[in-house]
Amino acid sequence: MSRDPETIMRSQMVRDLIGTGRRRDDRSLGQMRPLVVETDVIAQADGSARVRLGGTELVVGAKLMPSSPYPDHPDEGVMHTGIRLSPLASPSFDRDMDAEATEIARVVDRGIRHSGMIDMKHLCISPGERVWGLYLDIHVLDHDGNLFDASTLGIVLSLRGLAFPNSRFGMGEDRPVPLGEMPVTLTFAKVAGELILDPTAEEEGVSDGRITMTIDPRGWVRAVQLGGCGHFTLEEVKRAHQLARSSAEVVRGSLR
Amino acid sequence: MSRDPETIMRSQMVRDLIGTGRRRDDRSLGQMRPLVVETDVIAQADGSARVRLGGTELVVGAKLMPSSPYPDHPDEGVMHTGIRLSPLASPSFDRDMDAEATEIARVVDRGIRHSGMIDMKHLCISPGERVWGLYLDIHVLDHDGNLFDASTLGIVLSLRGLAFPNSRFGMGEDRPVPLGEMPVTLTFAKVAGELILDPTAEEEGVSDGRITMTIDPRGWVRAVQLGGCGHFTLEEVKRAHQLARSSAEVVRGSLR
Amino acid sequence: MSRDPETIMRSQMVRDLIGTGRRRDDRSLGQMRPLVVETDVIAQADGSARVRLGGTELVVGAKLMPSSPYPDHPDEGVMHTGIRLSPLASPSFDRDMDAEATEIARVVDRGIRHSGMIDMKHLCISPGERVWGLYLDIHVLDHDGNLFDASTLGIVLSLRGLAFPNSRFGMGEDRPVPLGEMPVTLTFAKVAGELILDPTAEEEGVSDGRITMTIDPRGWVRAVQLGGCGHFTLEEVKRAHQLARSSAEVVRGSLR
Amino acid sequence: MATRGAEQGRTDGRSDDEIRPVRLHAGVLNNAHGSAYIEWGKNKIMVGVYGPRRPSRQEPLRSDRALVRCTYNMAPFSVSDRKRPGRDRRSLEISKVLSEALTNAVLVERFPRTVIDVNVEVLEADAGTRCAALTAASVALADAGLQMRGLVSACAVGVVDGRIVLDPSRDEDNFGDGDMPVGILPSSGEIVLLQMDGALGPDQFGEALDLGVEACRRIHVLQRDALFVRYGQERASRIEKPHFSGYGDMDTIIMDDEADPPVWGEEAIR
Amino acid sequence: MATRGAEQGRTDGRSDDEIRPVRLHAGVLNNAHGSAYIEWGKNKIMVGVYGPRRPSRQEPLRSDRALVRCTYNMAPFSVSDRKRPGRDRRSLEISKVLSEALTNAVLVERFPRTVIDVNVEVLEADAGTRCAALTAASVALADAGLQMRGLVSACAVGVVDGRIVLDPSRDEDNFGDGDMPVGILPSSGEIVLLQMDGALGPDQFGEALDLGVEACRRIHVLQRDALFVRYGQERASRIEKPHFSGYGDMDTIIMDDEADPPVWGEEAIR
Amino acid sequence: MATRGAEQGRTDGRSDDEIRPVRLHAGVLNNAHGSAYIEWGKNKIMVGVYGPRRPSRQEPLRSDRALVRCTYNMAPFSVSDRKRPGRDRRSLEISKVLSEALTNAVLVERFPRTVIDVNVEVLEADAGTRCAALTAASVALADAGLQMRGLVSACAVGVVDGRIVLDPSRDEDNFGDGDMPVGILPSSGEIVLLQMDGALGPDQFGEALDLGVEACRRIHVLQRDALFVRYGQERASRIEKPHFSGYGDMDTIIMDDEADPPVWGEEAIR
Repeated sequence: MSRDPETIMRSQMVRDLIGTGRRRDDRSLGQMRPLVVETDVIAQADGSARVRLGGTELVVGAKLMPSSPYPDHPDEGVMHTGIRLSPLASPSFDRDMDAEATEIARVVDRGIRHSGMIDMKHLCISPGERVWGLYLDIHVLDHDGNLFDASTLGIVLSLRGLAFPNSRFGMGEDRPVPLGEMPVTLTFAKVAGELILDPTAEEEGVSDGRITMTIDPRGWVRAVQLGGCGHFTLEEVKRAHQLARSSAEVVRGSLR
Repeated sequence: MSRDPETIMRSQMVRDLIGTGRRRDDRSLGQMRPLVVETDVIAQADGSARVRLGGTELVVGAKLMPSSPYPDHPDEGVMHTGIRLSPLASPSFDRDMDAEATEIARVVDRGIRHSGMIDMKHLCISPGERVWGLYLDIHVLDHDGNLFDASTLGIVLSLRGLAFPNSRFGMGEDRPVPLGEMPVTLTFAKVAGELILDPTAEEEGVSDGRITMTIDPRGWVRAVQLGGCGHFTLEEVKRAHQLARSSAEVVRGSLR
Repeated sequence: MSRDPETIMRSQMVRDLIGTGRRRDDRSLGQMRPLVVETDVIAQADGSARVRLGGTELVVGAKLMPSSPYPDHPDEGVMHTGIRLSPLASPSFDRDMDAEATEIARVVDRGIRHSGMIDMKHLCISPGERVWGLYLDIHVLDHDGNLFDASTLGIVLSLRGLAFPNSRFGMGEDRPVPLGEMPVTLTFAKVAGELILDPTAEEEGVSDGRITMTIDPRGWVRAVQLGGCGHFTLEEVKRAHQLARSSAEVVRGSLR
Repeated sequence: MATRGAEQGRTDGRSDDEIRPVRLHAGVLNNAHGSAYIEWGKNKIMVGVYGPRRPSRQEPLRSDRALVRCTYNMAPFSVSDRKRPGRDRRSLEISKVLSEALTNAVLVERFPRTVIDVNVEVLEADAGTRCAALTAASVALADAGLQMRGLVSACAVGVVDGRIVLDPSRDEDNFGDGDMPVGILPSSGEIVLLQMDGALGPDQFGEALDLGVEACRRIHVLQRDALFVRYGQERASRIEKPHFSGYGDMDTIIMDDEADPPVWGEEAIR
Repeated sequence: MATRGAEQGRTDGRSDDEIRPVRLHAGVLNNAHGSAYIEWGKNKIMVGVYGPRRPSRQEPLRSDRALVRCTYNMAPFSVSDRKRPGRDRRSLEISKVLSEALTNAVLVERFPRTVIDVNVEVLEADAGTRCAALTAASVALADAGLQMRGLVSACAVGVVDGRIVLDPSRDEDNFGDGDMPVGILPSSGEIVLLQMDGALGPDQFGEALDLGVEACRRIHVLQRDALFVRYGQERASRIEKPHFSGYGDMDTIIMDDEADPPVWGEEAIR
Repeated sequence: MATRGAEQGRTDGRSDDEIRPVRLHAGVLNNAHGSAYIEWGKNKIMVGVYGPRRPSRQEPLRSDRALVRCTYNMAPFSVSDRKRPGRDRRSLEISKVLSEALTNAVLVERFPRTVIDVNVEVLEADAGTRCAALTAASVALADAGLQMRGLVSACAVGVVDGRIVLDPSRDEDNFGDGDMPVGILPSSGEIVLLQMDGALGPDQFGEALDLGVEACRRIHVLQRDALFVRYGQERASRIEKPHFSGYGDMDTIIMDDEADPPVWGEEAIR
């Protein structure tokens, strides 16, 4: 955690560059990194996807297992989102990452859950008795920043093509899970007073905070999370909101 | 854990004073600190109390939840006593306090259990199938010694006014839980060869041991625990017993 | 973990001696240490044994408890093997021994399981509903090497005389558990290019690896485990196999 | 300020921009270096601060600043069904966002290689615990005499039946359409806590944010009052300090928007 | 000594002040620095001592004395229903009271900044394990050659049908009205272990205590005998040392109140 | 080499001495110091290596060599029923045997007082994961530029219907009579991984072992090819490196016994 002169100089350089509207990888401040995606990569999962967002890479596997409903929602399935920040994904993961992992999983979960992409009532098998448990597990393989956005993308893609595994549990034929429209998560870091989209790990390291928003197809906000000891002015938050709405459309368009 | 000269001198002063029959807070050796109590402080609990014994402060919440009986006691409720030594209560709680917490919870539990203040058979709903689980949770907010006595007081007061929450579980109207007489727990520290009642944290720190006794209204001993690397002569233990009996009457009288 | 000159010299001496075909306790390279056994040492267990193999000592207790079968094996009992490397057994056990303990328990379990000494179908009470759970717990009291072989011996001996505790669970009279022939586990360490049977802790400490084999009465191999950062030539492994077969007969004969 | 949406009514009779009654006391514990107790609606929360100090266990420190380490814990009896003691995912996340928000409040650069422990104990929970905890925690930090950039003030905004309401109650939180806790540094106007889940229309987001920020400024007044009571008049002695329930002599601060608060610079505390 | 209450009888035929048969051996393990094995009724307990030593994990030490760290553990097969391996609340409490009692036995001031580990393994349990463990543990500490203030001797007192009885058996413990483990330092007469739960009338408490202390002194004789066998005659070699079961050549010490024990100062061991 | 037992057939149509298709890539991760991705049948496994380095947590190191610390972990979605995240007994044992085997591969004496972390993530499991992991792990160690004694190559041998077969599939593993993972250092011919459970007749053991060792040598060719692709031609850039699925431009190495592998000394890597 000590900061040697080289690191300090390098941080300053990253900041200075962004102050002039440029980034080390030649992106504009509001530009996402190249996105490479692939679905159905894990045969054992009921839905899966692999996402490479710049140097960040992760795999998501979705599994449906018969489960019990919560007593206060007898006609709804249950959903669990987990994430593994594998030590192989970053040298900085060589320590307890529980708080970071929990935050990411919960923020991403809230965005998916509230967007209505999956109607939990569709996961009901027999009200009050048996429902589908939907397990969404994110497995991070390479960490170069912005795990929030990549995770939501991975989940959304793993849900596309998700089928009820009825045959595996002797419940008839498999059939597709009805899906609503996809939400998009967008994260901005604040560096040198600028909001930059889709920050790298290096940019996150020099930032004065992070703000993450999940936007549904109608442009509604479904989840927000400010983090990284962030301090944003009211105007910055509102600007992030505007930028998130327009960026969400771009991402959505590219994945349609 | 190293002891600087100032600490050593201060400890010696505390000891010397007690050797002359006096204490730093001007109490007599057999005197308890001022006791301030309040009940029904937590609306979410089925019974609750707050106790301030000198500089020691804690809150107890009692909750009744439907539960399963133990196979060997099908017609009795189950009772669980827990304690949280919150790090906010003392700078010395900034480490693993499991052993200390467990000892206090178990000793206090034994005193309550054996005193018959609650007849476990009264907590039976349907023999062998369903009973009430009584959860007694002690939450320590400020630690200035003698958590044993304050905890028993807190539990006893939280039980007064405890009602079966039948309505919450669709089992008819709430009704009060029948109670027997209250036990009192008294703790003595041995300092400079003297037994002092209700020791402060400072007095505990310089003591040669601690002896805790729970006394029921008939004057019977219901629980005893010697601790703190204590070494007591036979006469000292018997004297503690006599002092505990008379002090129990004083406490009982003041809370009637 | 630092190695002082004395330890290095002592290690060299042990190696040199073995290089000339001798051992510090005057055994030949293929000789086991004196074995002292006793059965039915724990009245609370359904089967038990104590084994002293040279300076290694352990107690095994076997318990049968009604349990649920695995869904994919509805007519078979379940078996669990555990081991406690108690800190009292060795100064080196004053740390996390989970990996070591798990390896021993699992290797020994595989040897017992595959040898067919216990037919899991004999542990079925009511197919798909209720079976016996067989708990084999190894308790190491003194560690002087070769816990694998001593553990298998302890389990085998605790199984002899194992009876279904029907009466304890209101299921009629106790009756003996049918047993097949006993497997024998043999462990060799590689020191100075030689394979030595039944290594002591000191010999294990200077070895270039360990190979453990469990042999059934027909001479079939039932479990193998190479360990201790071992590197063995193909010929060494085959020789270990031959030695294990002949040694198994010796052990089996001595325990008949 | 105009009372918005009062015509529709809320379950507890508040107007849409009305905060539940808040009582806040500083310096309520003996041992903690700083402490605060807050009652906010039916929420009851105690906060105790220790530090800056060296941790007793070996752990990574920062060479350039103090680590603010907030631990949010709920008492087993604080909610309807008894909560199992111990850390869960929700409390872990809340601990993290509170730690980060409070890092902005303290001049952490002045205490390198130390830890500042902020222990939050929720004794009773009734929606909005994280905002109440954050509000009390920054008062506890001030009570500990730490050099601060400013207090952090927090309040949640909710969406109920499509309307933006302030400080949703438990019912409104459970059956509402959205919840957005907001925490600001009133001294700079910066937002340091912001979470949200549910549904906020494109225009509602800004409206909700404005309302939340405005509410935080109202909460800030209460925080300054609590510190004034504690330090301005010194009428609350260390022994007979205010406590968290209905003692006759207790100093109770009922929220009152009209009151003219005493001028108080929390940056200069101690 | 008069036999009390023998007329009423006990389930196992003992008189009220009769201790179950005890067999105690010192120096039974190879690796442990000191060890003892005790059979007390059907209890079977092994104790091994390591130290004084520096712990391998970093942990808080005391600059003025050694930490005596007792770990009480029950084997899964030691009780009727298999016990799940691992620490539980009961064993945690027993470990704590045994650690504290044994701290009185050792001259801990002579070994500052070290740890003395006392590992207790209960192989079979039949009521009274903590007294049996404490009795064996202090013998194991003496066997380790530690400088001691004295042995600790322990025995429980119970209440059955209103009668004070010594060393209650499992049935008497389960269905009795009270249980009071007592441990003393016979060299000074001081009580260092005392727990109790159940019901003891105002006069019974003193009576039970007297009986317990007297029983501890009888146990003390057995402890000295065990150390005498181990060190006085040296007839038990390291290799052929006594063990915990019925070997023909084993040195078995059956409790015998009439025996005149050898004079033995346990303070001078090694 | 003669095709053994092909007449009886296997569930997936392979001959008895046929290995499932293997695809192996080195240098597939950005952050890890070294990495490898393997697809072996339906197994999909990623390995990342960090080190030699000082661990961030305090822990015992070796003064004479590096500690190779392999952590084998299965993704929750890697198997038919979702696996609960976290360490279990099986993964603990596999981590231990892989750590020990890989210690033989690295010149650990050159990096005293350090740790080399080998993280194995099983993304999809289909029998034989430990052999696939070991095969990929040694390539990842080479990719990290560590000085090595040699690669470790591994393959399992099974017994199905009394026949010795190579590389059993999941069905063959579940319903077969035995499974024997074998790992060797091809540079010296030494066996460094050997486990077995099931039943192998006195003569079968040697036969199975011979077959396993021979298969390891075939796997070794693939490992060298993967390193050749990565370092020999440099056609796989850091950015456009091969990945673990069906991209058109991916460098896929399909196992081919007949191929004449490029001469490659893995001892000299970097």
